[in-house]
Amino acid sequence: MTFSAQILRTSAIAILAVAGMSSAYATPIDPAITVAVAVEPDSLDSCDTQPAQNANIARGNIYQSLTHVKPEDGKLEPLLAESWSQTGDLVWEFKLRPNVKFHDGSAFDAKTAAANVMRTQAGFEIDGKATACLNSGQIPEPVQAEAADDLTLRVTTTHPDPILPLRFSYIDIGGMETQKTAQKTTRPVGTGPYRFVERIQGQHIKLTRFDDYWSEAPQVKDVTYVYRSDPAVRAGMITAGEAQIATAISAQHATKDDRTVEFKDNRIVLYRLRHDKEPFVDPRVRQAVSKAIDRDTLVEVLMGRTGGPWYQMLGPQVNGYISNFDSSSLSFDPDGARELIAAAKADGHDVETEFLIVTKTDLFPGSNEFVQAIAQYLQEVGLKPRILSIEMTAWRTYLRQPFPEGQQSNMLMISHDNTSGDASFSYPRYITCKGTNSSTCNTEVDRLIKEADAAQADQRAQLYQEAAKILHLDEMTMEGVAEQVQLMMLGRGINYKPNPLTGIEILISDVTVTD
Amino acid sequence: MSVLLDIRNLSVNFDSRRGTVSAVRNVNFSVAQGESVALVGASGSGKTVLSRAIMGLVDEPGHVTGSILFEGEQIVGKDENELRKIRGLGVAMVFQDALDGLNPVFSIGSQLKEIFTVRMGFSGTEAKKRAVALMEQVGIRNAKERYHDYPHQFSGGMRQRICIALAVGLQPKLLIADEPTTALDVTVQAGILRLIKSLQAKTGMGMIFVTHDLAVAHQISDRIIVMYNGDIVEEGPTDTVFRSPRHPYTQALMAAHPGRVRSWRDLAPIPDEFVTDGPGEGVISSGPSVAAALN
Amino acid sequence: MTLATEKQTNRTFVYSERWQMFFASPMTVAAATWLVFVILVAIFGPALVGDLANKQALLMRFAPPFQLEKGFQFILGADSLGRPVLLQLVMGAQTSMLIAILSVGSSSVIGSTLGIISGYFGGWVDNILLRIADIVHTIPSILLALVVLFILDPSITNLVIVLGITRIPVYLRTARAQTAEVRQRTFVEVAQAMGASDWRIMTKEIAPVVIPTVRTLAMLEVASVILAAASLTFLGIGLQRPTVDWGMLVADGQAYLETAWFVAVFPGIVIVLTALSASLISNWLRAVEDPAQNILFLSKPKKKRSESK
Amino acid sequence: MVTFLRGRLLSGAVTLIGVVVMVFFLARLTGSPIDLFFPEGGTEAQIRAFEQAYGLDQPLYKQFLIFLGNAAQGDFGDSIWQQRPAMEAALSEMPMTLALAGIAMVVSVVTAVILGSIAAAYRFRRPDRIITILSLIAGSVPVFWFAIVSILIFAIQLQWLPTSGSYSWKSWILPVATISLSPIGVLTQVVRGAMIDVLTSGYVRNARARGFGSLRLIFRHSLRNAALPIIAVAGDIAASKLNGAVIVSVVFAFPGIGRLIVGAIMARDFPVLQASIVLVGLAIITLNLLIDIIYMIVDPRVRLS
Repeated sequence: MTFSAQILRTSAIAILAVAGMSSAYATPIDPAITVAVAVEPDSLDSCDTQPAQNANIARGNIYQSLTHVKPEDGKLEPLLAESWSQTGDLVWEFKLRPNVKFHDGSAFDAKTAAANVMRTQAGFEIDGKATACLNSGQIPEPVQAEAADDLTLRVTTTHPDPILPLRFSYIDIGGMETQKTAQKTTRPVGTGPYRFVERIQGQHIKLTRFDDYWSEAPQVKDVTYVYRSDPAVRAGMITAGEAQIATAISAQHATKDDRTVEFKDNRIVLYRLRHDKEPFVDPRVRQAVSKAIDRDTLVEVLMGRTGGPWYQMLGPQVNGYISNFDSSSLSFDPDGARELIAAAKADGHDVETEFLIVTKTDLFPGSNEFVQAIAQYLQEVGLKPRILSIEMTAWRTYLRQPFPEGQQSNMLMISHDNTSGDASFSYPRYITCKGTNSSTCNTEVDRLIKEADAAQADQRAQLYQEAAKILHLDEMTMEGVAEQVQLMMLGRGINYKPNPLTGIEILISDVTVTD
Repeated sequence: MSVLLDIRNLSVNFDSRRGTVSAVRNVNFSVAQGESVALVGASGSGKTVLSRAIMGLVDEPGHVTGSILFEGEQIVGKDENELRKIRGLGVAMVFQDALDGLNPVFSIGSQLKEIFTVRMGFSGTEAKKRAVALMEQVGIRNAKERYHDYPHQFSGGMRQRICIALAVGLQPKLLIADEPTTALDVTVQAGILRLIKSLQAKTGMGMIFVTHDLAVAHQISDRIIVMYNGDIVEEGPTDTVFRSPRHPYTQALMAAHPGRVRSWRDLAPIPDEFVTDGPGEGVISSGPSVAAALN
Repeated sequence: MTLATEKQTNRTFVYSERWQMFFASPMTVAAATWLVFVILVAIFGPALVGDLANKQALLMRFAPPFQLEKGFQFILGADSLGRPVLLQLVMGAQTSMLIAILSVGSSSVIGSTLGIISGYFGGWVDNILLRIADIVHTIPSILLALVVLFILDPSITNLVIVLGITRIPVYLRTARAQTAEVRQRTFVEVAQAMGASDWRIMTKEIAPVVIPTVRTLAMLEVASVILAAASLTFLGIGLQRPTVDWGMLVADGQAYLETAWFVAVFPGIVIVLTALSASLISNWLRAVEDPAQNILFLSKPKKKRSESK
Repeated sequence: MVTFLRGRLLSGAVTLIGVVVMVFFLARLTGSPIDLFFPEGGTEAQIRAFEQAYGLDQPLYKQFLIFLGNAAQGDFGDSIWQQRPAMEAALSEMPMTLALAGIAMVVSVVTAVILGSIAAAYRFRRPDRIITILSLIAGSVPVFWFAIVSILIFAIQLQWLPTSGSYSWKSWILPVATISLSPIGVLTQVVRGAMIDVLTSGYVRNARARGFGSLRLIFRHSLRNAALPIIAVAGDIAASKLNGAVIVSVVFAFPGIGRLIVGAIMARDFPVLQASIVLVGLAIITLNLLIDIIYMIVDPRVRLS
C-alpha cells in the first residue's frame, strides 16, 4: 500500500517536474537567434545606415536616432530626443534624453549628437580628410549643429525646413570616439539595446544584449546575422532550422502557414518615361503606355501575394498619396491605347521608334519576368520596346541626370520606397525639373513642390497631392505599376510582427521566442 | 637438337563488326634450341602477328587457335599471369620501333636494372652491376657514365641496342627479333645484326628473326620460312631456299633483291600480283588496321 | 588490271571503314543524330516557330508538361510567363549553337595556333605568348564580361568575344605542351634535317598530332561555353530577352525548381545531351584517326572464347 | 636551377604587372563608384569630398602612377566599401579559397585518375562507356543548377548537410562536390585519353613483353607518362578555381576571393579588386611554378632542355 502510494507520489513529482521544465522551456531564457539576410552590409558606421542592408542590422539595434517614425501610423515619436521645437525660422532645438549610455560606457549628450549631425554631412572635414556618408543625402541642404547645453542640441538650417525632425529619424547616433575620425568605424558603438560583438567580413556579424540599455531589456540575447544571396537558400535555412528569421523571401518559396509573414513598406514598382525623346514626346503615347498594361492580371499572376496593382508613385502612407484617385484614364484599355498612339502618329510623332525598357536584375524577385510581360503589353499596342537588364552602376546611368548625350529613349523601371511618410523624400528628386532622378519638367509641378517643401502638415500634404495629380494625369512620365508586399520567414517559436519599417529596420527587441 | 618451339595449326583471327579477318592461317613450324630461323615476308603478310602470338601478346579482338608449344608447354589459352612467367625469361622479343621502345621518363640504367630486380630478384647493387655489364655487352661505350642518361639522349641505334639488351638480358631461350633494324640507318643496321648474331652464338638461344630483307635473312639464319598473305608458302634451310626457291613469291622476292645481282640492270620488278602498297594497305586478309595496331 | 581493281577497292574500303565504324557504335549514331537535329533546329527552327515562342500567356503560367490538350507546343510545359518551354528551347538552340560554335571555334583556332607557334619556336616568342596567356587567365572573366557588356551591349557577338578571349589560354597551353613534346620526336627532327620549312613542319607534322587533343578539348568546351554563358546570366550580366539561350532558360527556371521543375530541367537536359553528343563525336573522330584505337572501337563486345583455350 | 627560378620569377613579375595594369584600366572602364555610393543622388560638394577621399579626382594616368607607387611599398589603398585596407580584405579571403580549391583539386584529380584509368584499361568496353558517359554528364551539368538542387535535396529535404555557410566540416561537402563536378568530368576524359596513348605505346608493350605484371605496367610504366597532359589540364583548372568558384561562393555563402572579386567589381571597389587580383595573380604564378617543377620532376626531357 505504502509502496504503491510512494510510487504514485514519485511519479506525480516527476510529472510536475517535467511540466515545470517544459513550462520553463516555453519562454527560453536568453535565446540566441540567427537572421539570414540577402546582402552583406557595406558599413556599420552610424552615418552609413541609409541602404537597407546596413540599416537592417544597425538601426534600432546598435544605433538609435533622435526621433523615430512610428510604424503603425507614420507619426514622429521621441527616441533619443525627448522633445523638439522650432525656435526660429531656421533654428531647431532638441531636448535630449538623460541617462543614456553608449556601449563603450560613455554618456550620450548634445555634443555627441551635434558631432554626429555634422559628420554625417559629406564634405565635413576631420583632420583634413573628408568623409563620404551614405546618410548625407538625408540632409540635402547643409545644417549647423551645436550643443546649447549638455542635453540641448541646437540646429540651424540654411532654408526653412519644417520636416527637420523627420529627417533626423535617419541620422543615427554613434559614440563620440567614432565621430572624431573621418575613417568609417568597424567597431560600431551606439545606444541601442544590442552591442556589437564581432564581424567577420563575408561571413557574419554578431550582436549581444547591452546590459546598460536605457529602456526595457529585450528577450533575445545573442543575434547572428548571415548573408545568403539565394532566396531558396534563405527559405531553406528556416526549414532546416539553421536560421530563425529570413528576409526577402520570394513568393514561390513562401510557405502557406504563419511561418511566412507579410508586410508593406510603401515600396512601389514604377516606370519612368523619357518625355524628351520619341516615342514618348506626345503625352497621348505616355498615356497609352499606362493603358497598355494590364496591371491586374500582371501583378496577380507574376507577383501573387507579393504585390497589388498600383497607379501612383507613392504608397498609401505617404502624404503625397492621393487617397481618392480616379485611375480610369490610366487603367487597362488596349484599344484605347492604340487609338491614342494612332492619334499621336497622325500628328507626326514617330511612335515606332525603338526604346529601351531599362531594368536591373535585382529590382525585386522575379522582376525580369515582370518586365518581359510589360514589354509584351507594349508590343501589343504597337510600340517597339527592347529590354535592357543591367547591373546597378549601369542602371544608375539611366536614372541620374544629366543623361549621357545620345542615350537611347527609354522606360526605366524603378522600385521606390518611402518609409518616412513624407513626399519630400521622393518628389523633389524624382519629378522636379532639377531633380537628379527626374525626367519630368513641369513648372506647375515645380512650384507646388517648392511650396509644399516649406509648408506644414495638411497644407503640405495637399500641395504634394496636387503635384501628384498633374504628374499622373497630365505628365504621365512616372507611373506606378504595383505595390510591393515583402515576405519574410520565421522559424518555429519565433514571434515577430513585421511593420512598414521592417524593410529598413528589424528590431530584435520586437522579437520574442517561445517553444 | 631438341625442339624449343613447336607450332601446329596456328591461326590468328581478328573479329570485327565488318567480319572476321585472318592474319595467320593454319601455320605449322618449329624452332630447335640454338637454331636461328628467318621469317620472311612482305609487310602485312602475318609475320608480326605470328611472332606476337608466340609471345601471347595478341589482344582482343584478335584470337589465337591451334597450338604453340614452348618447351612442351602450351602457350595458347594461357592467362596473362602464366604468360608473364614465360615472357622475358622464356621468350623475349625485340620490336622494330626502337625509338618508341624505351620509356622516355626513366633513365636507361633504371630500365635495365628493373629487369634484374623484378624478374630475377637481384639486389639493387647487383642488378646495377649487371645492367652496366649488359650495356657494355651491347656495345655502349662509357656504360657507367651513360647509365643515368635518358633515352632521348641516345641515338636511334643505341636505343635499339638497349632494347636488345633488355630482351637478351634475362637470357631467354628464344629471341624473337621483329625487324629490329628497319627503323634504323643502314650504317647502324649492320652493327645491330652483328650484335644479335654474336649474342645468339654466345647464349645459345633460339631465334626467330622477322624481316622482309632477304639479305639480312641470309646473313643471320639457318633456316628460312616465307610467309605470304598469312600462309607459310615456303620453308627450308637458308642455303637451299636461296639456291632454288620453289614458290613463285619467293622467286619474285629473290629476283627483286639487289644483293643478288651485280648491276641495277639485272633488277627485276616484283610482278603485279605480289605487289602490296606498303604497310597498311593492299592485303585485305590481314587488314590495314590490324597490321598497324599490332606493330 | 588486277592492280587497278584492287586499288579501287582499297579506296572505297577506307571510306566505308569510317562509316562502318560510325554505324558500329549506336552511341555515336545517336550523338550525331542529336547534333544534326539540334543544328537543323538551330537553323530552321526559329523561322518556323516565329513569334509563337516568345508569345506570353500569363494564364498558362507553369502549365505542366506532357499534356496535349493545350496544344503540342506545350508538351514540355510552360514557363513563368506562359511561354511554351519547347519553343523556347527551339529559339535557345540557335543562340546556344551560335555562341558555342563561334566562341569555341575562334578560341580553339587562335589558341592552338598560338600554342603551336609558342611550343615550336620556344624562346622569346614562347615567353611573350605565355605571359599574355597568363595575364588573360589571371584576370577574372567576369570583369572582362562586365567591361565588354558595360561599354558595348549585351549582344551575342560581345558574349562570343568575352567567352572566346577567356578560353584562349586553355588551348594555348594545351597545344604548346604537346607541341613541345612532339617537337622532340624523330619525325620532326627528320623533317627538319630534310630542310622542311617551319611553316610546313608546324602544319604538316605537328598540327596533325595536336589537333586531336585540341578537338577533344574543344568538344568538351562546347559544354563549358554554354554553361559559362549561363553563369553570366545567373550573375545578371548575360544576354537580354527576347534573345534566349539554353543557359538562360536554366538560370531563369532554377528559381522555380520546387514549384515548376520542368522549366529548368528540360533546358538542363538539352544542354547535357548536346555536350555529351559533342564529346562522343570527338571520341569517335579520335578513334577513327588513331589506328591503334579503331580496331578496338570496332571490336564486338567481349565474349568467352572457349575455342581458343 | 637558379637560372630557371630567376627566369620564372622574372616572368611571374611581368605577368603580375601586366595583370595589374589591365585590371586597373579595365575596372575604370566600368564606371565610377560614385554612381553607387550616394544612393539617392548627392550634392556636388558631397561628390567632390568622396572623390578626394579616394583620389578619384586625379587624371587616370596620375591615379595609376600613385597606385603603382603605393603598391610598390605594399600599400594597396583602403576599400571604398569595407572599412579596412584593401589588402587586408583580400588576404582574409585567401586561406579559404586556397583550401577549397586545393581540396577540390585533390578530389577531382584522384577521382579522375581512378575513373580514367579504369576507362582506359577497359577502353571501348562497358566500364569505359559507363565512365565516359558519366564523366561527360558531370562536365555538362550547370554548376549553379547543381548547387541549388543539391541544397534542396541534401540540406532542405534530407537535412543531412547544412544549406550554406562554412562553420563545420559538413559545410564543405556540397561546395567541394559542386566545384569538383566539372573538373572530374573533364579530367577523367583527359586521363582516359592519356592512358590509352601510353598503354598503346611501344615502351609499355615492351615492358609487357619483358614479363612485368599489370600493376607494374600501370603504376611504373604508364602513370608517370600519362601524368604530363593531366598535370597540364589540372593546372589550368586549378588556376581557374583560384579566381573562379564565384557561383559556389554566392550560392553556398562560402567565403572566397572569387566572391570578393565579383563583389568588388559590382561595387566598383577598385582598391579591393586590385589587391585581390594581385593575390590571385601571385597564387596562379606560384601554381604555375609548381606545375613546372612537377613537370621537371616527371619528365627528364623538360628537365634537361
